[in-house]
Amino acid sequence: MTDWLLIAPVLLPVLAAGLSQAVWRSAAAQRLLGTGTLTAVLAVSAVLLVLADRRGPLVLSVGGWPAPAGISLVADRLSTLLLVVALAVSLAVLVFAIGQGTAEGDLPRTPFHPAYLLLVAGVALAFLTGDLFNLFVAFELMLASSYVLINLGAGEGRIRAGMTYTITSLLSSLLFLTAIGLIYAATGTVNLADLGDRVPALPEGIRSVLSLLLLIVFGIKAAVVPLHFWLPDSYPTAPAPITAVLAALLTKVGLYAMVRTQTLLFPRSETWTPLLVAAALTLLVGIVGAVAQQDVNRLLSFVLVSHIGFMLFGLSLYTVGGLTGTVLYAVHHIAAQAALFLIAGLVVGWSGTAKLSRLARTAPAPGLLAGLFALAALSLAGIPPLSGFVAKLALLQAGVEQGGAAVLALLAAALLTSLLTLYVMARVWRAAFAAGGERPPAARGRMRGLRLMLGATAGAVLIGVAVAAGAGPLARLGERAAVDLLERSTYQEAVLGDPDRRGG
Amino acid sequence: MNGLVQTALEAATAVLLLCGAVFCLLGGVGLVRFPDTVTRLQAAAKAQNLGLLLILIGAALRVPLPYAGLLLLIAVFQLITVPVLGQIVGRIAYRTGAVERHTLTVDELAERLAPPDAPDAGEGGGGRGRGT
Amino acid sequence: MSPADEQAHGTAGTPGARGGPPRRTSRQWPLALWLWVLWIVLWGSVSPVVLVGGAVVALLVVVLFPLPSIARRARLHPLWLLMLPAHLLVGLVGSAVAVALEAVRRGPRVRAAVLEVPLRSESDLMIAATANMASLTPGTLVLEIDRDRRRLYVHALPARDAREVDRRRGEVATAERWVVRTIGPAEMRKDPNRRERGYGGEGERR
Amino acid sequence: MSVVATVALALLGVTAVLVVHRLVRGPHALDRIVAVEILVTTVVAGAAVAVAVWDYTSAVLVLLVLALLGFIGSVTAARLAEEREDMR
Amino acid sequence: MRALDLTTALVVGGLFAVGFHLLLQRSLMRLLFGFLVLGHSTNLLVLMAAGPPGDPPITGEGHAPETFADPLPQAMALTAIVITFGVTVLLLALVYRSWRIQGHDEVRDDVEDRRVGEEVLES
Amino acid sequence: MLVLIAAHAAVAAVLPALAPRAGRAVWWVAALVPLATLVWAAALAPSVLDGDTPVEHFGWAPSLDLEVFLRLDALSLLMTGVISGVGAAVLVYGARYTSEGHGRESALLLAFAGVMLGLVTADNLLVLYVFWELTTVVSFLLIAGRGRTREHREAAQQALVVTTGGGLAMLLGFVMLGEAAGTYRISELVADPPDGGYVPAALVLVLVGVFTKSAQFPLHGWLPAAMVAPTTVSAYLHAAAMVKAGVYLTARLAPGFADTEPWRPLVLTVGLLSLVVGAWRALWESDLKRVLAYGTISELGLLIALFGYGTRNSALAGEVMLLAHATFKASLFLITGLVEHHTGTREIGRLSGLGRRRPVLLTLAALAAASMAGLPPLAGYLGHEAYLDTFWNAARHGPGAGEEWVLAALVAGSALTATYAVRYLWGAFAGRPGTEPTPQEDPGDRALGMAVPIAALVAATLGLGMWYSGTEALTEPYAALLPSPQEPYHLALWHGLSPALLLSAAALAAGLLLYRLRPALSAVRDRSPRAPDAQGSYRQAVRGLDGAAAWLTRRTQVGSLPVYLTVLLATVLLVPGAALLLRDVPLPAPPLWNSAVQVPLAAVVLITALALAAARHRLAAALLAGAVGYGVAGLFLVQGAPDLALTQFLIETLTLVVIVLVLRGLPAELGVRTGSRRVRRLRLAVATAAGALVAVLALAVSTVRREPAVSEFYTDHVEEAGAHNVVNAIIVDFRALDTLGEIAVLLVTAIGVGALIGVLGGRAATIRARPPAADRYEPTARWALPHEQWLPEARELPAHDRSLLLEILTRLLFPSVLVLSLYLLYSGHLRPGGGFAGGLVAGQAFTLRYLVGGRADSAFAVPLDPRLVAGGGLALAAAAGLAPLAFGGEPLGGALVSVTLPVLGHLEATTTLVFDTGVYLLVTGVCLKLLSAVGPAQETPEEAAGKSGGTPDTPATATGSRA
Ligand code: NA
Ligand code: NA
Repeated sequence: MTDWLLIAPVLLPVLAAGLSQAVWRSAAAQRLLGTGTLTAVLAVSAVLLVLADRRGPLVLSVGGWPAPAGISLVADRLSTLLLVVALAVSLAVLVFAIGQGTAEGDLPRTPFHPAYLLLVAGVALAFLTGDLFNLFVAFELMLASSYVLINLGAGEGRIRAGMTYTITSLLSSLLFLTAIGLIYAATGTVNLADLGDRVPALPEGIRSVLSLLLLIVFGIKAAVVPLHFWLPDSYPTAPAPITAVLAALLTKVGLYAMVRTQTLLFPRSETWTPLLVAAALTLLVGIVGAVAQQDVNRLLSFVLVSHIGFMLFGLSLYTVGGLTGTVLYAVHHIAAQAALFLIAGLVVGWSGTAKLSRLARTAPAPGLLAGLFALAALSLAGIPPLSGFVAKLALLQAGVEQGGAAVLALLAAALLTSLLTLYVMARVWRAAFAAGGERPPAARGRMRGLRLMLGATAGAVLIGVAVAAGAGPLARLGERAAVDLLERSTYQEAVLGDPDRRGG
Repeated sequence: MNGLVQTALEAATAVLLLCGAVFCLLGGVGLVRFPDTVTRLQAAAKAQNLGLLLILIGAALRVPLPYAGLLLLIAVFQLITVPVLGQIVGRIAYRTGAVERHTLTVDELAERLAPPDAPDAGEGGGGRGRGT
Repeated sequence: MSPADEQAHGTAGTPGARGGPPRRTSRQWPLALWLWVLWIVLWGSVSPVVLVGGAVVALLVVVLFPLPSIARRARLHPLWLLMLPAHLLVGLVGSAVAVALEAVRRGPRVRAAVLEVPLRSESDLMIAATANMASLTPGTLVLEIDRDRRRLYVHALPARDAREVDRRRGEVATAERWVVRTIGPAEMRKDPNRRERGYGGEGERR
Repeated sequence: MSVVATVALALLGVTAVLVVHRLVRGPHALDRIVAVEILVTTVVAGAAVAVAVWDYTSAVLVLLVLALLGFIGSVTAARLAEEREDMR
Repeated sequence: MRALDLTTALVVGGLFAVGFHLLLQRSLMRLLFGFLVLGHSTNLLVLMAAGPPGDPPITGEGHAPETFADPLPQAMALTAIVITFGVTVLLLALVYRSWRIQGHDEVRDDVEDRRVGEEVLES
Repeated sequence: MLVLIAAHAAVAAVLPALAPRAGRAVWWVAALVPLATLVWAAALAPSVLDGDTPVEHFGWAPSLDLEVFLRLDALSLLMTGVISGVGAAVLVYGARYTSEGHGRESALLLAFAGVMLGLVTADNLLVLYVFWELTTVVSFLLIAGRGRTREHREAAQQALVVTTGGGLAMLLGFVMLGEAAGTYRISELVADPPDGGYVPAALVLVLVGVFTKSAQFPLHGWLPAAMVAPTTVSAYLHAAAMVKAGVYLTARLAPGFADTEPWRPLVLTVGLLSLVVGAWRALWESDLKRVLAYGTISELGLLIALFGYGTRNSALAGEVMLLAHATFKASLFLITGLVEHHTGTREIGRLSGLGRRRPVLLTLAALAAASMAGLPPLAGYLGHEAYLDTFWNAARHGPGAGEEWVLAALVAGSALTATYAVRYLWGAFAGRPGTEPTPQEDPGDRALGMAVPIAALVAATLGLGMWYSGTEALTEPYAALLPSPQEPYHLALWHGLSPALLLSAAALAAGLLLYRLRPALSAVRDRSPRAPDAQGSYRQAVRGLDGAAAWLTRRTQVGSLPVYLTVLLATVLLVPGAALLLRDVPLPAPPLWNSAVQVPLAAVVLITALALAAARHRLAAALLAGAVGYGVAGLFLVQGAPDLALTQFLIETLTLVVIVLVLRGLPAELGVRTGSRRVRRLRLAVATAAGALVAVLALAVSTVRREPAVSEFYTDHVEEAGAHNVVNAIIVDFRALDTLGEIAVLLVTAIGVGALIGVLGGRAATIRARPPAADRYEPTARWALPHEQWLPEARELPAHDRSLLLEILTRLLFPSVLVLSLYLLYSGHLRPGGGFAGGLVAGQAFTLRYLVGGRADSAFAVPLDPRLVAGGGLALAAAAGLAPLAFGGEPLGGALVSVTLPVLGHLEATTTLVFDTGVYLLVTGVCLKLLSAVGPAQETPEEAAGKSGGTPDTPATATGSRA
């Protein structure tokens, strides 16, 4: 039995975080603990992905207590796929951070590594847990770590931004807990598979209220319009690696939770219009916001918001095709968005400003960086043959297959968003990599660990390239994951066992 | 015999509980009615403390022995912690002017603290002058 | 029963590593004993596991969290200690009733006084115990302790006239008497007017 | 016994409301500190009644902890009121 | 059969309202208190919506398991209390840092947001 | 084909690396690849023209229909010839023309050739789209060059955005077509075209892509703007290759869809409009390249109309025109480059007398221009004849779908084409009376190297015309795929005195006449209403977009947290709230209370909470918040949750302590409430409504449960877990993973507090020395100093903070509290308590020490850093979770260990105690960490002095220090 492997992605980072905190005096030991743990966990997750795809969902009853009373960790195709990509990106970001000296130097030495490890543990737990309350704990772990990371060494401007982030997240956490309280009161269980049996039996009104409440809760974390305002005001201010990891992972965890709960607890048979509307709003408001920005990081943040709309779109269709698209898009987006924030960090480090107008007056950033940016930006804009195109194509096909005026209108919005993404990316490209003057003297100092940072960035970009290159197997995997999501019984049987034995 | 003891204990408990509650209530009344912080502290904290003590003893009479021990332990801790807080709060209250001076019939501390040239600031704190 | 009986004897020593005197854990057995008793009371059981575990826990706490030694050791007088609760309860009830009546009848127009009460006691512990006792009773509350000159400044209630003021002063004196009876040194217990013997070159300070 | 408990708890309930009155009104920070302290004592008293009448023995430990540690918050707050004139 | 009582509903709703209202203020300290209150309200909700009062879920103290209060919401609320505490303290530290660095402890508006569209791109 | 495409990519990839050493030679290397392609195409030509269609396949993402099918049919062969032929010529030309950046430029051009090769051989709509967009990207890079000038950057961006936009529309169209047909194979689609449904819409979308790519009116603006690119690029992309992609796609789809509405009217309208308007605009440009660019727009319009019309004859004409255009337009661009190379300018007004001095160049230019104007015996002539004949017959015998108008437009277009051809030739080479001959630079041998490829292209345009049978052999197989309503037309230089010849001649004559009348016409042009300027409208659109974006974003992203939170709550209120109202949730009448004790507690909680909401004073608010918490703890107790109440009490006390400690460094007032009265009311309303919503929901859900809760399991199995306390068993055993996460949260928040406060305050900060109260009663400040040292650290505190009673009390309580905390830890599985409660109690023991001594960690026998305690605690808990794996157990599982010892008898313990001990340590460590962080959290005197101006609420403090 290999089920125990499931605990590793959660427990190892927690253990390492504890040790990392205990050995706070040694930066080298902290770095080793961080990279070593993430590498090991990444390897374990890859194994889990292969196993989950071959054998169906792996389930670990933590502590040996059977579901629904005990907490189950469930590794199915969706969760392991996202886990692998998330871990790969977080490893790259960690290397970047070490290179940048975020891990030590200008920031206080102790906090970064343990907080980062706990963030990863939270993300891993969020993907793997099969229990609603445990999901809350995972979110809290992830968020608490992110509060610490986003506020590390915060000065004048960032403290305000950190506050916006922290308080909005806190409110969403409280709403989440409220929802859990209501759900437990109504059903008497918090095990997701068990809830999959019990929630559909609830009166329709209560069911829709609970569904919408969870949607809002996760919508805040995923930055769905109109719950997104906090994101562009907060993420851009943090140091690049922190922004990158938060932007890439946290919104995706929110989205994952949305997909997981909506498909498992609130099965539907037709396109869900409220979500469709939210998707359209998110796409357009986000990208229009990006067009209005003058700051590279804020621009990227709005793009991030906008592209959440693509993933919502797939979910709102409630078809295999749509969910396949969502899965592919999430995988692609984790890599692309992280890479872009890292590149932005390097560009800002190179030229000493994040303002487009000022960037345009400073010397073009180096060609290697331009190439990396091109790959990531074009991928995000969905230009073939990069990963974004593959994901977008899956969504387009699902949308066209579904048909209907509303869906087609949304498709148009999605394509417009793609175009405007390209437009804003070209604008960044113009300012950062084409236009130029002198490098400002202030920024001319040697950038420490530049090689590590570039390597890490290239790694993040390559993850995206790998997604495109492996689009064939990945798309099939995504499709299988989508089938599992809609089937529900695969997941439920893996957790709870034979349906005959668990009764109505 | 055993039943009689039982009944007596029950009765004692009942009386103690009720008395305790009444003292608590009276403390509450004092807390609302008294004019300044220290008098309120005097009234409320002490009456409350007593009330709690009575209730604890009352409870101790009814519960199994290990718990009775714990209840008495609580009473002991209550007895040694409450006065300390009272003294700290009282000291600060006096220092921060939370004592209504005009309600005092005597204030020997003020006399002691008065500047040396003041008429009734006796050396060695022996002054007995009356305040207003 | 009261933890007040656990003071170790020893002498004030040279400053230790953190500016305090050396921690002689070997002299802290009364504390360890108290902690052991506390453990047993908490568990409410005298099974071997509890007894052994309690000893381990008590020793552990004493060794891991050492406290400086105290020069003077309290002498406990069990008989008076046993009588103390009864006295306390009676005194408490009486004065509590008085204060409560004051609260109900006069409320905002209550008259109080701040009194100076000289003490016979000399040691920290005795003064503290007296202040504690005095503050326990409704009607008197210690505001300031002039440690050097051994005086308590007591807020007294009700104190409408000289008679009541004297009664309150008497209450504090009674409190001290009870403290002396329970934990005081022999010479004080015998002579109600005798002051506690000074020691350690600590004179009066202003 | 149940009647006794009801009466006692009712009295304590009234006490709690009176205490809250002082807590809300102040005016001195120390008044509020005292009120919080007494509120805790009232809750403890109520719980002790429940221990006595309904064998709520599990609450005893709660009471013990409160009796030992309840004053820490009040002491800290009082210190602040002493330090900071504007905090009173 | 196990309906929530009106008193508790009132407390829960009232605490939520107070918490939300405090959360909508600019003063960071009010926000913090709002968060504290909301923490209480959610914990109460988790605990109380799950079922009526019962005996403490501890065996061997003479209470029948049938009379036990539901232990799971208790455990969940316990976890939530501790988490809320941690986050509250963190928030408090943020408030403090905000005060120390900025000289005020309010959430001011984002300056960048107001600058949107002011500057024309000229690359 | 795959190999060839890969070869393009591979060689392109190594060129930049080769360039620093090889210099110009990289262009020759690059040219070899398209030459090889040309040879390959020539070798395959006989069989392909016979109807053979080699297909290659490469799976990419088959489940998304992303399968690379490459197929070489006659049309593809034709296009391959054009791409590789012109490509080779341009690359050879580039070797001499380009002065720097050989690696980048040659690589991009070669890559472009490869992409085009893929585009014309792709037999899958999606793969075609992939190549389509790749041409956009490569052309962006080529146009932008190194982006030195703003003009370059803007032109590149415009080309990118416009053509990508069209491409995206096309992609949607492709997907619609593909989904409608069930296949994305182009050959299958064309053979068995779907109809109905979304097909017309799909075709429109596809054509939008076509029109943008081929710069058709009114989406043409990007092409003239792109003329900032080097001539090599213009010649290849904007004459021969990329813009032909749209034409190619029209030709590719016409056999299947020409008859589907609205294909034909759309294609004809747009194509012919572009033909005429483009040619007309070419008349007025003064830059030679821009003349050619508008000419290209015009010619492409013609090609699209011809292919789009979709008959055998029109397609044949289209093919011939395509070949002709590729050769003459590429040569003209290259000639322009040479002109510029010679003179340094492309402005017609500044060029004079070049023809006399460069007769060879003049000859080549004249031949190319003649082909463009449709003079025999050049390729252009063949094409002109073919289309004029086709539409003459169509207008006379055709279905009457407006072919007359088509014919008229074609003739007008021909005339205008002749005019701008003359204008180009005269403008570039003629001497201007009264104008000095333009000075020439570098007459050297570089010019010869550039002339050779031009000559080759001109020879091609001549050869295609002269050897018309060969041209027909090349073009006939594709044309044959289309219906032929009229007699099949055959290419020839002489058909007799046909109507087409007359029309052709008339058009030519008209063209020459127009050129003569040009000065007069310019007056007409100036007075006539201006056609919408594509470039201007693009800029306007961009400005409008930016403006609208800024407007919208300023109004939504207002930067105010209260606004954001209000929106958030309003969403909660409206969305689930609406569902609650609409779905008619049953609300049974609730009892007033479940236990009467709840009522006073509820009153306490509610009143204090409301007072808290109204509080203006920080300390008051902190105390009120504490009271709310204690009240809530009371409610927990009533509910039957002593564990919860215990923890709540402890946490509440700790929270109060921490808040109060931090408050020392904060102003006393909470600050004024902001916002207008209306805003405040709105906030109040939203908050109240949200609170009410939650209450109603709680009431509603509490009656709907039908199945027993899972918690029965815990009660049934609590003994198995070696516990009596079910809650504790859940915490450390049944759901230990929750607990692990939760203590990790606690650790990370403590880390954060340390980082947020510690960095500012630091351990070196001093405690505020002389508080106002001590100032006022100075003599009493030292009164309460004990004579003995009750605690090791007490003397470090300022005298006025010391208290005899508190020190003695702390000495008495501290060890006892620690014992209590250990008791709670180890009895937790039996009674209320556990690691948390124990840790919190221990933490408060240290708080007590902190209050008395100003330090918490001095209680330890050995110096112990809180970080070590907390981190070690977490590591211990995690390790305890992993440990069972070593013994074949489940992670985070508990095992009942029982031993029988001589004195102690039978002992039972669960391994979860280790886990709980980790929790205990962590919580203790976190408390220590918090104390060490917030304890000294106050301003040092220097800081206070430095800030005093900005913080009037902070009382002035005097210096004081701790020993
Ligand atoms: Na730049
Ligand atoms: Na417990």
